[in-house]
Amino acid sequence: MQPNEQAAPAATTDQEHRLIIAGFGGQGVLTIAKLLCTTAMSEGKNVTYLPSYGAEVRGGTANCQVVVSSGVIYSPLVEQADSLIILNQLSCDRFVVRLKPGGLLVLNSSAVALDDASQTGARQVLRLPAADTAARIGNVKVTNSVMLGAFVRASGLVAEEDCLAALREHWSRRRAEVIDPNVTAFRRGVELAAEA
Amino acid sequence: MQPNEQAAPAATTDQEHRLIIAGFGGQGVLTIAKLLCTTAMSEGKNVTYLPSYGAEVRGGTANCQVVVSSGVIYSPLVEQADSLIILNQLSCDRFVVRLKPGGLLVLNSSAVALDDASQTGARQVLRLPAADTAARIGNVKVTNSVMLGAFVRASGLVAEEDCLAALREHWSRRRAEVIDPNVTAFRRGVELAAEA
Amino acid sequence: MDSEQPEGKVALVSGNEAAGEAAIRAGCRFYAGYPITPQNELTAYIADQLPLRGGVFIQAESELAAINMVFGASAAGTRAMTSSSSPGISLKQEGISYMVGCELPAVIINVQRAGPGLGNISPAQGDYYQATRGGGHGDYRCISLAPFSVQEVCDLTYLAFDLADAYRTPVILLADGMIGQMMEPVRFDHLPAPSPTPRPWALTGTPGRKRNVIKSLRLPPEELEAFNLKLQDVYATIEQREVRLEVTGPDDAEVLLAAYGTSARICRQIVERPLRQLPFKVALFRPITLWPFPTAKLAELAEKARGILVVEMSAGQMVDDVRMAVAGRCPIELLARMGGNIPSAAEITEKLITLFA
Amino acid sequence: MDSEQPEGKVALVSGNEAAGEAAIRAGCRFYAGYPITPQNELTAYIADQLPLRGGVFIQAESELAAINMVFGASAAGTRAMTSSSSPGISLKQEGISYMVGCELPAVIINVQRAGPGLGNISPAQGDYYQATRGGGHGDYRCISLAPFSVQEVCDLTYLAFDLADAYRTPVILLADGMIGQMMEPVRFDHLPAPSPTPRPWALTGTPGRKRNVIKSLRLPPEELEAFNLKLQDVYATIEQREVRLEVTGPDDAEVLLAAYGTSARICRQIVERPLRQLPFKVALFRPITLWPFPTAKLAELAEKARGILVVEMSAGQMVDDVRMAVAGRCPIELLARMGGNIPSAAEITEKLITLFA
Amino acid sequence: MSDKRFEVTILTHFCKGCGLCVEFCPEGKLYIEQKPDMRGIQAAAVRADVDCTGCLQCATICPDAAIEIVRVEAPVST
Amino acid sequence: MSDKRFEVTILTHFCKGCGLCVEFCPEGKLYIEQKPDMRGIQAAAVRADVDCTGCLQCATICPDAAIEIVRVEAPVST
Amino acid sequence: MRSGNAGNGMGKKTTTKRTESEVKRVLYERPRALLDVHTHYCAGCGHGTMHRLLAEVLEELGVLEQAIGVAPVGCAVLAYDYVDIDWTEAAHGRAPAVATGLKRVHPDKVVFTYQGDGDLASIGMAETIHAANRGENITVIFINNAIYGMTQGQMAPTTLIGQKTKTTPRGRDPETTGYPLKVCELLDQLVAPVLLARTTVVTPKHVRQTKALLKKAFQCQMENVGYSLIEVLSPCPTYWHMTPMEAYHFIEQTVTDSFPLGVIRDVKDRA
Amino acid sequence: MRSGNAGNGMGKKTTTKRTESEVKRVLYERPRALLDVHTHYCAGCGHGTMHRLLAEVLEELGVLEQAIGVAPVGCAVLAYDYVDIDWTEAAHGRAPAVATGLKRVHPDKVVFTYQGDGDLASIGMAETIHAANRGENITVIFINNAIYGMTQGQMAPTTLIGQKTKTTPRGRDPETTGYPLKVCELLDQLVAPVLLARTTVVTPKHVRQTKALLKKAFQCQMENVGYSLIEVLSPCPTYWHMTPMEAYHFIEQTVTDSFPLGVIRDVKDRA
Ligand SMILES: Cc1ncc(C[n+]2csc(CCOP(=O)(O)OP(=O)(O)O)c2C)c(N)n1
Ligand SMILES: Cc1ncc(C[n+]2csc(CCOP(=O)(O)OP(=O)(O)O)c2C)c(N)n1
Ligand code: SF4
Ligand code: SF4
Ligand code: SF4
Ligand code: SF4
Ligand code: SF4
Ligand code: SF4
Ligand SMILES: [Mg+2]
Ligand SMILES: [Mg+2]
Repeated sequence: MQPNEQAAPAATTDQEHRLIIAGFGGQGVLTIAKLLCTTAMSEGKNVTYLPSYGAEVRGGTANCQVVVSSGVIYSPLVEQADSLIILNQLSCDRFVVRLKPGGLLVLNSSAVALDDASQTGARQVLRLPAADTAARIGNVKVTNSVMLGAFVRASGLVAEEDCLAALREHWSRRRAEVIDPNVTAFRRGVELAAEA
Repeated sequence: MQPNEQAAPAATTDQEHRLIIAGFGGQGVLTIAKLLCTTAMSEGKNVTYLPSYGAEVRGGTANCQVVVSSGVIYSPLVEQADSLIILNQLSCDRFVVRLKPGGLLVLNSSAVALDDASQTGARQVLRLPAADTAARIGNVKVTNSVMLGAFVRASGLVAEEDCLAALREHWSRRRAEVIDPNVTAFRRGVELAAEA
Repeated sequence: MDSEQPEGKVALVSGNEAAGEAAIRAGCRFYAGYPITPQNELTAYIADQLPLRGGVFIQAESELAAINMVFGASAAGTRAMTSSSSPGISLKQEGISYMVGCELPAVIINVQRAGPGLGNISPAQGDYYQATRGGGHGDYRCISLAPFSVQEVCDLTYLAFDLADAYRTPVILLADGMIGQMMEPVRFDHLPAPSPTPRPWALTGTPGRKRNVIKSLRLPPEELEAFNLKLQDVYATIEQREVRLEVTGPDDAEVLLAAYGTSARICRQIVERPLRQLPFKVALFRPITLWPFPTAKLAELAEKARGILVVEMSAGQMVDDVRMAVAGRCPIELLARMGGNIPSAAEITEKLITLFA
Repeated sequence: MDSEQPEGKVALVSGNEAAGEAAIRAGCRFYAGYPITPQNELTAYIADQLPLRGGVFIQAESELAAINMVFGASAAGTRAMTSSSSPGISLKQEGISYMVGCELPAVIINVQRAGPGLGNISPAQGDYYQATRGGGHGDYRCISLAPFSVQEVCDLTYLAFDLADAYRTPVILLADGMIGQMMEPVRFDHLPAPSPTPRPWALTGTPGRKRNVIKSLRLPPEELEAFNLKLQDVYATIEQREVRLEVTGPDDAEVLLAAYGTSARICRQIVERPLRQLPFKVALFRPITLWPFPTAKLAELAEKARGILVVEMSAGQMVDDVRMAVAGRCPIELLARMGGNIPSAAEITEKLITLFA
Repeated sequence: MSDKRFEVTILTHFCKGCGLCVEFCPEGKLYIEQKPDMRGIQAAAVRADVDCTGCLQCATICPDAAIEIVRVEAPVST
Repeated sequence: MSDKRFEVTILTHFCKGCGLCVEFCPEGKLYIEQKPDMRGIQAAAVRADVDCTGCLQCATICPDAAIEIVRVEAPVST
Repeated sequence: MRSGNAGNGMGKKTTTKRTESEVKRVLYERPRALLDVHTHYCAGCGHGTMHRLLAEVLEELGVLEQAIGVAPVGCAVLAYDYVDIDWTEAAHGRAPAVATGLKRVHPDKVVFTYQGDGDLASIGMAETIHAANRGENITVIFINNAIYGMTQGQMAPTTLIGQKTKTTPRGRDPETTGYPLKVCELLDQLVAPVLLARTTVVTPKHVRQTKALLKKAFQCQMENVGYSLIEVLSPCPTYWHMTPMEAYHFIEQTVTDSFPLGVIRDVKDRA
Repeated sequence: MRSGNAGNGMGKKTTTKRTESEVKRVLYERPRALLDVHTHYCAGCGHGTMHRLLAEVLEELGVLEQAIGVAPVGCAVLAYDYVDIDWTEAAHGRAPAVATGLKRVHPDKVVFTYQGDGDLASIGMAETIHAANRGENITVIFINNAIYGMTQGQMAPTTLIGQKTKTTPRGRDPETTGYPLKVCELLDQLVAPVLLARTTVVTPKHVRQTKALLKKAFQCQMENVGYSLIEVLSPCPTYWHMTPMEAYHFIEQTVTDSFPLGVIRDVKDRA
């Protein structure tokens, strides 16, 4: 059996994207990861989602390692990330070294300062005032959706509309009243990335 | 290291005597076994003493497997006994098959009926009205000393005086007031065996 | 897992949740457990779902109580399960030995963490000995299944209940923190409706039948030996019928990787999508049943191999079974990571080259 | 044992009592235990003697409490011991794993009985895996000593305390019901005065020093891995220095008996005082340390042997270590008795002839 | 009292000779045998010369359910 | 009251921004920062324009021992 | 299914004379559910009495075919050899957990544990308290003999102050081993239990009272009222080193000072 | 041996102005024994307050160098990283057994356990009761937050009826899980304990009372009076899903209904 053959049989030329999403507990890091995964799955791709857990969670950073692939995924660990989505400073300090040369770095510039981004060797560094943007939308809690929208646009990993559908579905089963601000935030993120 | 070399180094031609002492719980079976062992030790021999234990003890029979040897003792289990000292009927039924052909069988005939002793193949069958004798001495509890005295005389395994010394020593550290009746009982046992 | 999954759909589910869902689908109607990381999502999933689906969930006062509640539920004739992680599994050892002595089926999930002692909550494979050799007292074995993906957690959990029934034995699913926490696409709709074997021995009250007594006390040594011989017979049957393994890679591999669970998943990459070209052919030997260990197959492979690299997230425990299977046929090497570290494809590749190039 | 034994004298003592007396003479000043047959005389002896000789005896509420009291006493810097029999030792597994993780010395005596489950109280050797491979969680080993006479119970109990100190590890004395219950002539007067190693790590309050913290929690995997590597280093040292064994019989033996404890005692007779003349020469390989197992010596002997008969009072557990040591050098056979039965010299002889004549 | 009486039976097989029935019988109907049986037990026994009142004290206290009590009545002719 | 006053110090490093000190200060001397610091915490801070009475409520309730209070007195010339 | 009347034709009987024309009514006979075997208990041991009462009560309540017993590890480990119903063994101290599993699966059956003081109050204390606290609808028969009988006479949590045992060779010293533990009073602090009572078996009157309490306890379960525990002060002549009668007197005269008899809680009565 | 005054020079300080000629008296500062580290506790967590009080009390009693702490498995597992004394860890629930071993070896040291409600009252119930029953001369600090914090929010034995947790997703139902367990009242049934009290830390007044009780508990030990247990109703804002202030109010207004505050036993006072 393949590690995840149920979902999609192994392809010979696999396209694989490995990313880390990290931030402060409560910033919605795991929601970003889950939405990316379900979107990718809906597009027929394989995914793995590996959250940090346990003692690390409390009051510290939350992070999630995600792999999206057209083929089999072996290690769900992301040692070298194709992309980083970073929501707070501590996470930035910790994970920026894990970015592959030529990778994509998406930063919540409302909370993260990274003076010399060139050292990271990133192909693109996207600095989004995500928290400020969210605050302007009227709900700081949608910061993560701003980041998600921007990442989806910048990476092209999944289709924007698929991701929006997943986002709607996600919140409809939880708190339907926050669908709208999240959709707005996602769209704003897409715009910000497009503008960048 | 030899299994019990501390006590006596291995001899090439070992004299070994294996015996089982069995009776009703409370009949003093373990005391007989201990006195035989300490006496043999005092005479420079090796011994092992293996009591039955646990659930078997309660209300059932008590038995002890004893090996006395001039050399190393390997198994302390007595599968084939040179001698049996039997204090009650249940023990007789159970252990009589373990007597070696040509062995010595000492029975407390006050409590044990063994109609056809010839089947046992015993060299000698000693039937002692030990409980009745003890009752006559004025203490049924000394039944075991009658049996011990008779066995020592009949087997010649240890010297009578050494055994009497061990018996005195044993009771002096426990209940000095019963030394005398036990000594009397032991002597009476010796006599009964001599008469037989 | 968000909720009961619609049929025919692939869902994004963690290993812990997959175990919970698969157990319920396997007809498990009793679960008792005590919280411990990294398996809490399993307990939480069952706590939420089982009562809605006709079963009983109990948060026991301890792991000891949990395994003994499972003992009771199994004695009552229902499919029952408990789960925990390493320290908690240590506490269940007496209970497991009793269940073996009483021939009671049950499924026990160990989402391993790193030890010894409190250690930490990161993934590890340090409980292999305990699982495969009976960490409790006496001579017994538990069938031990080692999933390396979330889908396999689902499938092997389901299988575990059937094996437990078939052989009237506790079955251990030996996962680890990574397998438990990781989410992957999983489907459940291929699992058949459960078919628990009849339990004429169960305690149900006696109307219409003679009484049943479930016990492991066998006072006469002959009786206890007879029971042990019967157990050994069952084990021989299991060893004959229930060996499960997977070999990946070329038939004419010169070098073998031997690994299970999380570490096998990493090794697999080296066989199927190597980081760099190796100057020899490599195959992966992956036991799915740790006990019964696929001894015969490994012996056969070893015959042709130049060497074997065992990769474990422990100081080397499965390596004992490899040694016994190989019996000197070829050299055996070990790559051991501990403390919650997962070996990387890079370091395994490195080691292979150092050893065999 | 009737009371404190006068120096220079050989006394008739049971294995259980000998362990108690030797422990006290080794400087053990703390004992916690919970009653269980067939080791009750040990607890009773300590209950009577230890308080008179400056130590603490506690009847704990359970085996779990007992091992954790010993944990506390050892952390406090005193030589400490617990004892039990098989089911009770299963309950101590978590605690033992914690003691390893905290590097705490202690002596644990297991007077084995037959299992699994409640089983019975007759002698057995079914806990070999548990003792030698760490029945608890995580990667650890405990030095395991296997006496085959009451005198050796005395000597090895004394030694156990020194080894525990030297390597800061729990040490297991693996006896069985026969060794525990049997009385033999024993002397104690050769035991030197105890010399516990200094314990700068112990908890004694902090006047004049920095605080000490005793713990097994090591959250970062790197830290926990480093600790595990240190443990493995200690184990390597132990494997190098502490192997103890005894070979009896001719140097040019064609056939080897391999056995420990009670079963070795029976095997010994076949070598030294055979029931009948055998058509081949036989020697006995008797490990005294079960872990570290005398692998090198056995490999050397196997080189010259036609075959090995392993005799165990279990379904065959030590046989795994024999297999690994022998690594295919010669055939290995097993004579396994279970349920509390002790193999007889006759049946071993029989088996030898069937196999090797 | 003239047309009924009570029969006490000791199920010797179950009796362990604890003597409790003897102690608790208000009539002195029971006693302990002098001679141990084959199991070594000195069992309880019934005195023929004492009347049992059927008070059940003995059967109630016996830990081994070794006592049975029967009321025997002469048939009433109605 | 004229010759003594109280100084409150928030040890920001230890502060977790729980806001309990703010709630329990009877004088309204304390408040929570709008902007999270680098750790993401909105720590407590001291208002300059309010007098502290040294009642210790804040320090007593603070779960993180992040408050220190000092009484400052003018020297008495005797 | 059940083999006829257990008391008949067994053993050697010492009977008074019989006449042909008489009418006989059995006033007392061995309960049907007591199997035809000699128990392993010592002469005068309270376990015997409690087995008998258990058999009588289950029979009188008509639930022999619904009953499932959980036997302890202790002298009563072989209880299943004596009472003719479904039984399971439990590991030492874990009977309440095992009973919980059984009862939750079979809420309509009559599930009980039978436990000694070491089993219930020492190693099994956590299971005891938590089963009681959850209000498991089971019946607990608690045999308090102030000693570990099975392992040949060590201190139990209920051992009296000054009592000599194998592990308190100089008598139980409260300074180092604490005081006799009162289980009923302890459980009385919990909300869920419905019947908690302490009784004994050392006089016929006490035996009758104990039987009534035991019946009530099972009735609580049958009516889904909830958890009940009946504590029985039970003689262990052997490890008290007394004759049976001495042991019986000792309970009446001494043990009851430490363990007062009575109904500690009865919610059913209250309601 | 101990590194100077912990409170000095730490972190960024927001201070009011100073003048040269003034005399300063410190009214409150971080206790010396509290190490200079940021704890891992959530904002508003009661563990923090109790660590502080522990440090203050040991310091004020002058026994920092005699103290040996036993840390639990629970959120307070890292207690040894915060309070500068000798410490050991204990396996989950076994702290009373570990403390027993320590104290019996060092009767002259001040030995205490620090335990959560899961640790002390669930898995460790047997050890808790038996250490108390033996009257071990130790001090038990019992943090009752009605939840398993460390494992992220499961039911504890002390969880309130109706409280939603990860294992009671529809609220704790007494029918299946029983009622909140009152440890002090339970232990009050034992003879040996000398001080049993329930308190909280949700207002400054309560904090002061708690500190006084804690001090008394240690004094009991220092004067060899015996076993003491201080139960602290402690907020877990995180797994109660409340803000710190909501959690503090919740204790005052709701939790104390199930767990009344007060001194349940004080033998010292009585004597
Ligand atoms: C785990 C475990 N620990 C200890 C034992 C040994 N053991 C058997 S019964 C028993 C206690 C018996 O005392 P109690 O429960 O009071 O029952 P009693 O025999 O007095 O009726 C003990 C300690 C065991 N079998 N298993
Ligand atoms: C044997 C064992 N079982 C379970 C766990 C997991 N575990 C860690 S802490 C804990 C309970 C924590 O709750 P509590 O004692 O109330 O402390 P809190 O975190 O609430 O302060 C559990 C179940 C463990 N480490 N070991
Ligand atoms: S009470 Fe019963 S067991 Fe005891 S002597 Fe009388 S009949 Fe026998
Ligand atoms: S029924 Fe009463 S009178 Fe008759 S024998 Fe029994 S106790 Fe005595
Ligand atoms: S109470 Fe303490 S931790 Fe909370 S905000 Fe105030 S200073 Fe910060
Ligand atoms: S000491 Fe009193 S007045 Fe001053 S800041 Fe604190 S709470 Fe406010
Ligand atoms: S030892 Fe005691 S409890 Fe056990 S059967 Fe004998 S009298 Fe009864
Ligand atoms: S989870 Fe709860 S108990 Fe644990 S640190 Fe956070 S608030 Fe405190
Ligand atoms: Mg008892
Ligand atoms: Mg808690």
